[in-house]
Amino acid sequence: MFSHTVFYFFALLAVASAIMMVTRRNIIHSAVYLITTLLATAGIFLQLDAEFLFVVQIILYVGGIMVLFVFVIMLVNLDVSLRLVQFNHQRFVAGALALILGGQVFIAFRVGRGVLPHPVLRSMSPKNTEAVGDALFTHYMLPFEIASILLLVAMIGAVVMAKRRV
Amino acid sequence: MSAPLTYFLDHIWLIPLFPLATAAVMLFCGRRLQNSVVNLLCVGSVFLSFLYSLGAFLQLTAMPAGERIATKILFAWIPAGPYHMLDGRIANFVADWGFQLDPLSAVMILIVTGVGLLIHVYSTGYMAHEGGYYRFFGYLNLFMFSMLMLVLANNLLLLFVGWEGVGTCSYLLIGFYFHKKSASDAGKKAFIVNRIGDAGFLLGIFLTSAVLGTIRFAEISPSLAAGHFAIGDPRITAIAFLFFVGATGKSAQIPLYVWLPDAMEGPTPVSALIHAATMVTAGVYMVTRTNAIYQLAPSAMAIVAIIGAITALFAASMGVVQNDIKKVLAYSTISQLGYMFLALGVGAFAAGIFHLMTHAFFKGLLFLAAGSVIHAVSGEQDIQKMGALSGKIRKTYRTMLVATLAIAGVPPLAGFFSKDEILGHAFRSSHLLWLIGWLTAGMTAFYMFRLLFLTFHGQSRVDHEVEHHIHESPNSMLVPLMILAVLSVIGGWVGIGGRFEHFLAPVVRVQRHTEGFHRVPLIGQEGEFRSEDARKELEQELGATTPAAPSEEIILMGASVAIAFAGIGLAWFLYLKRTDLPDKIAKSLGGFYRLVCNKYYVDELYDALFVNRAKDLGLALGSFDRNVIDDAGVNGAGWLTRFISKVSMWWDTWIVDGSVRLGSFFVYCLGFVSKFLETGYVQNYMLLIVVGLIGFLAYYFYLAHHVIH
Amino acid sequence: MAPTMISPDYYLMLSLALFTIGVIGVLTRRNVIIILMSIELILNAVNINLVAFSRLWGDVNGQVFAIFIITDAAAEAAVGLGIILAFFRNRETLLADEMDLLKW
Amino acid sequence: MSQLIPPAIIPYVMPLVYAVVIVAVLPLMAGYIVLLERKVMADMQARLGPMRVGPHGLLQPIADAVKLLLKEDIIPNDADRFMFYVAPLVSVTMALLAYAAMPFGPAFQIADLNVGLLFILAVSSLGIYGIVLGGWASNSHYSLLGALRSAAQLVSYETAAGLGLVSALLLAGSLSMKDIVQAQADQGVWFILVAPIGFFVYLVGSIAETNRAPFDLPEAESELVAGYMTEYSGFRWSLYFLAEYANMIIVAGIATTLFLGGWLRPFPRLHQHLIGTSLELLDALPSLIFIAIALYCFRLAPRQPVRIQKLVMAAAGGLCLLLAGAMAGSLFASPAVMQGVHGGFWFMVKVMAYLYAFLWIRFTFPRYRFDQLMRLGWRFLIPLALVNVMGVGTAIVLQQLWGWDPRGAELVTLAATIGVALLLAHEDEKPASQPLAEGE
Repeated sequence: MFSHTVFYFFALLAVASAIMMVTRRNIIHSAVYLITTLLATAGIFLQLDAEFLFVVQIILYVGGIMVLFVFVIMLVNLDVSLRLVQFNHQRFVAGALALILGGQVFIAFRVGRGVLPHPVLRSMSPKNTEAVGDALFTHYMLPFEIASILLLVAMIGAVVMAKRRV
Repeated sequence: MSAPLTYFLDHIWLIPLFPLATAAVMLFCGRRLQNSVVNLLCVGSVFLSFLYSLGAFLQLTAMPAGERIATKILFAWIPAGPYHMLDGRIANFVADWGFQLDPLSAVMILIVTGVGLLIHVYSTGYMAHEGGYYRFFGYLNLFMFSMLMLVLANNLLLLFVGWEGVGTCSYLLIGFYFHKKSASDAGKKAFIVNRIGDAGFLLGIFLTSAVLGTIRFAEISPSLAAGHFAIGDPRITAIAFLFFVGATGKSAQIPLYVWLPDAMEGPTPVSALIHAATMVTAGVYMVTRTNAIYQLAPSAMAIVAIIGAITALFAASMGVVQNDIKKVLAYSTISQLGYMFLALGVGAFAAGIFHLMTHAFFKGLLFLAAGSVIHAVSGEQDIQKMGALSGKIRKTYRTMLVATLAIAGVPPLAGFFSKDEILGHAFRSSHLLWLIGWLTAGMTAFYMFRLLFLTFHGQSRVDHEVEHHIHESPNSMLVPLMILAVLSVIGGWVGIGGRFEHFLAPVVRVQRHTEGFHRVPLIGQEGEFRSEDARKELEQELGATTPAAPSEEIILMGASVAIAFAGIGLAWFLYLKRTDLPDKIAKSLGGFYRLVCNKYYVDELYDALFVNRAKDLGLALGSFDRNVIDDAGVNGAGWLTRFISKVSMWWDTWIVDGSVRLGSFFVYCLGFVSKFLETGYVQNYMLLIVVGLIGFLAYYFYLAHHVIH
Repeated sequence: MAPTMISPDYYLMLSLALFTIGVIGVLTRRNVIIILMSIELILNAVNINLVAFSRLWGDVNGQVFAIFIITDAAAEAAVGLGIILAFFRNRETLLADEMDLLKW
Repeated sequence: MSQLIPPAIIPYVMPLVYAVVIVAVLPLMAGYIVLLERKVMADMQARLGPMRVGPHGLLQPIADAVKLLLKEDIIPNDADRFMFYVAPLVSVTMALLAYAAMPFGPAFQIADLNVGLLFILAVSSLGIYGIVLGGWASNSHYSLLGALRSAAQLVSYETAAGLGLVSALLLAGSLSMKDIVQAQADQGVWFILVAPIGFFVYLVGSIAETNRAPFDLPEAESELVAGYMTEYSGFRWSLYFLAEYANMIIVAGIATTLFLGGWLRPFPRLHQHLIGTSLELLDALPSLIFIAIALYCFRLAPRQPVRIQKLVMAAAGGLCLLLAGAMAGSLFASPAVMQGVHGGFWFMVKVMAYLYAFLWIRFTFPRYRFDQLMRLGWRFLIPLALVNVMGVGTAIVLQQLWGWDPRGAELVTLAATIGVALLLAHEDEKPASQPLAEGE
């Protein structure tokens, strides 16, 4: 049905472009595919009735973080990097281990599937933004402040790192 | 009677203050001042002090004889609190900054400020061409301050402050020409010798406060009465003796007189003021001030009398052969001081003070006149190189003649009265002492006139280049001479009929119980007023005016006048009539003459006995310091430290560091094994993380499996 | 019958897939920037889980945590890229296995 | 009609229509904005501007469009072809996507998201990728530098502009565009009056976001030929162009909605009725304006040199008359229709006014240097916007706690904000240090 269609669309888009992102030789292309993945994720958020998070995902992730990535990529982009080997010496064992990890988690999901309750569609407050803001500024006040301080520290650190003459 | 005015009595503390202020000005910023300003300030301040002293004196005399005492306590200087006296009683020690004016100190401040004022004026002329003008006057005013503190103090400790102050000033002024080695040596000598006496005096003060429980003069007699001390109590005797030691130091008595002749190195006004008129009489003043103690210590008084007598004779004999004009005067000063102590020793305190006063007049005059002479002959001091000056410097000659007559004891001049008083009391107490004093009087007349004749009469022996610019001194020097001359003439008359004694009586009242080795004559019949009532006793004393035995008085007077004229005649015969005789006499008794000429080798004796011993002690201590302290102590300690440090270094290197190195070696081995994990590749670490995750998950699966089955 | 949502398993599977791909990227790629981007991918997978479960439980806590995670992602990206810039300025390379100053 | 359409898709019909209308009309509008721009520029430079094509160049945009479509499409060698294709599409798509939440009128809105404003910001911020990827893909230094500059510029000024908007959000208390306009209607005041600083900050920020002078460094022809568009030509270039002007309209719409009262007519509280009727005098304003323009056109028509131009001018006048009639007629239709028509009219008027301000600024100010640009953004606008947000918050709290008059409270805080602004400006006169993120 409709929501299933939406979900499958976004999910397949996300996974496919994620794979592309990991395998591209050109960093810019990887970035673009990552952006696609993120946008697809945003779509999934929307499909999960999390409008606010949807917008936040687009503004922060796509519009902020990824712009930063692209920016830096353009600053440091080297044509020689296109001709290099893109995977390191431990690629086979690493890939195998990663797959094993995924398999384990998959097994865990399969085994523990019965644990989750029957997915009844609980009614969420129509004003998702107000709800999130309310939770964020009342119950999660301290974490919010800590996060803001984290951002401040990160900003200063980034400035110090990126300045020409440190 | 109406309450007398007490302004000056309330402000006696100002009297020392004026000289102190100007002294401070002089010594701190005097360099920039004009001489005229210096004169104005210093002489002015002394003049002010003199005015205040005069006012205080008058207001004191205005008071009824009984309570002629004014005390002004500024503040408690050393409130040290309670302590145990020797006999176990509790006393409260307090030394306050207080002034006390009674007839004795009134007389003293009059002498000090009066003579001091004259000598200041004289100095403005005498020192006019000297360098360090402001310094000289600064020292002089500082001396005035100290001397006034000394005579005005109301307790022993404050008196000691003045005592040390005058000592310091005398040191500074003797060494005024510090560029002359002899001068600075003389200063040091005076200072050191004084130290000995001062040590005794200080011990005396300690002992006083320990025995009597007070150091206030006003409380000494009461506490003596309270202590019920027997006559000749050893503690009291000890105190008296120690005080006397101090007095010998300050007043140049045997054995501590040696500094005074050398002190003549100082400028003549200084010799006049300090070493004739005031400072050297501090001892006399002090003994008089503490007479209450002495009267309980007959043996101490005996010592005082004997020492004084011997000093008088001894110094006179040395004065006979001196050729330095100032040295002669110095020895005469010593002998006159001996006279005073003789008086004190026989209990004639008033007579002693009386002689002190007259002596201040004529001896100050003598010194100043001598200074004028030296000034005239441009610095020459040897009387053998003078003579026939009487015509050239007439005024000086006249004044000096007056002074010489006065000291020789020719009536009716000052010296006659005072010396006669002393001889009278001495005769009544012991004939031997009288004999010595009598002889001394003769010798005094002799050598004083020898000095006079050699200086002013006979044919001139002055060098020629000096000859033709001999000149009279300026008025600033002559006026004081004349004033002092007048005083030397009339100064003795205050003693006629014992008025002086009556005035001093409240201070030097002779206690009834002083019976000892000598018979102290009571004014009036003995033992009559053994009453407790001081006033009645005083009235009786004042009532009794006439001396005990007029006939005896007359005889003694005649004897002393006779010996005086004999001395004068002998001097005339030897030094004007038969000028060749002295050398013959000298040759005839060569050894003795040489002995006397060399001042009985006393200085050499002291050198051999004390000074060199002290030097040896210093050398011994020095070698001890070098050898024992430095070598054995310091170097030994250093060597020991180095040895210990070597040992600890070995320990540190091999044991401590060794263990550290061992540990680090183990760590190194471990690290060598584990470093192969540390590839430096981030992704290796991530891989390890993943491996760890896989391991955990597998473990959980294992657990879950077991939980299920 | 109450309206049902898509079973959370789907979202779990999706996030698992993204997570695994991210891990592979982190482990195998040599380019530091791609490693960073893979990390972002992993965080993203986590976000999907959180939001899915917040939907399942019908409250917003999961979304709040997702927001926190995005914040951390931003901070991490800023600092990481700064480090990369500095490093690139010194070494002229972007390859992770040439950053071996810590090597023994 | 309702029989013809299955009820399931009923709610999707009108948005579809709106979308079609917007996509259809937007290029035209863009073209005529260009004409307007050239005319205004000419006016400000005492010239006539385009006069040949059509009366007073009224047909110039169509001519330009035709020319662009017919131009040859050049793709440089070893450019990244895929990116080169995609980039313009990205920017124009994102630009158009933003219209989805833009309320042209009470009803004229594709979708009223309750995160509408954020949605618009998000989507328009995605427009960066079009520029950056295009600049990168065309493999030219000019393009790359332009792209980097614009990326840095956009990222920096998005912050400032967003913070500027926050003040209006605080006042409205909602993210849905419709609610925001409604809030202004309820409070009876345009938010520009209570938050002027926020409006100012957003004005500057939006100029920078749309890469317009004096912030047009990405395409500073004197330095880097045409910035990221250097290698583009023909249709792709016109796409970029379209995207730029679409963005201009977007920011203008946002400003209009948040600060200028959206579709509300001036003095929404003022209900002065025509005597005897229920008609409000102010509602007659649009018709009168159009009638005035029509009369102007008719007066100009005879003076046109060529007959065809006479005709066109007369047609324009007729069009205006029609519009005036529509405005007047809508007064007697149902209130919804009246609201819609008038609302759209007022909205477009405000947007045009905002755009006129853009042009005005463009022709008035010289271009900034890049470090000056960055300094202005980071050192002046952002602190100012922050202080402004604090001020508005304070004002609201004062109003809620002690019932202060919001205007009074806002005045109090406005003073503080202006003080901070002066302080910042003063300390900004000192020479700046290293610019924060310089591309090269």
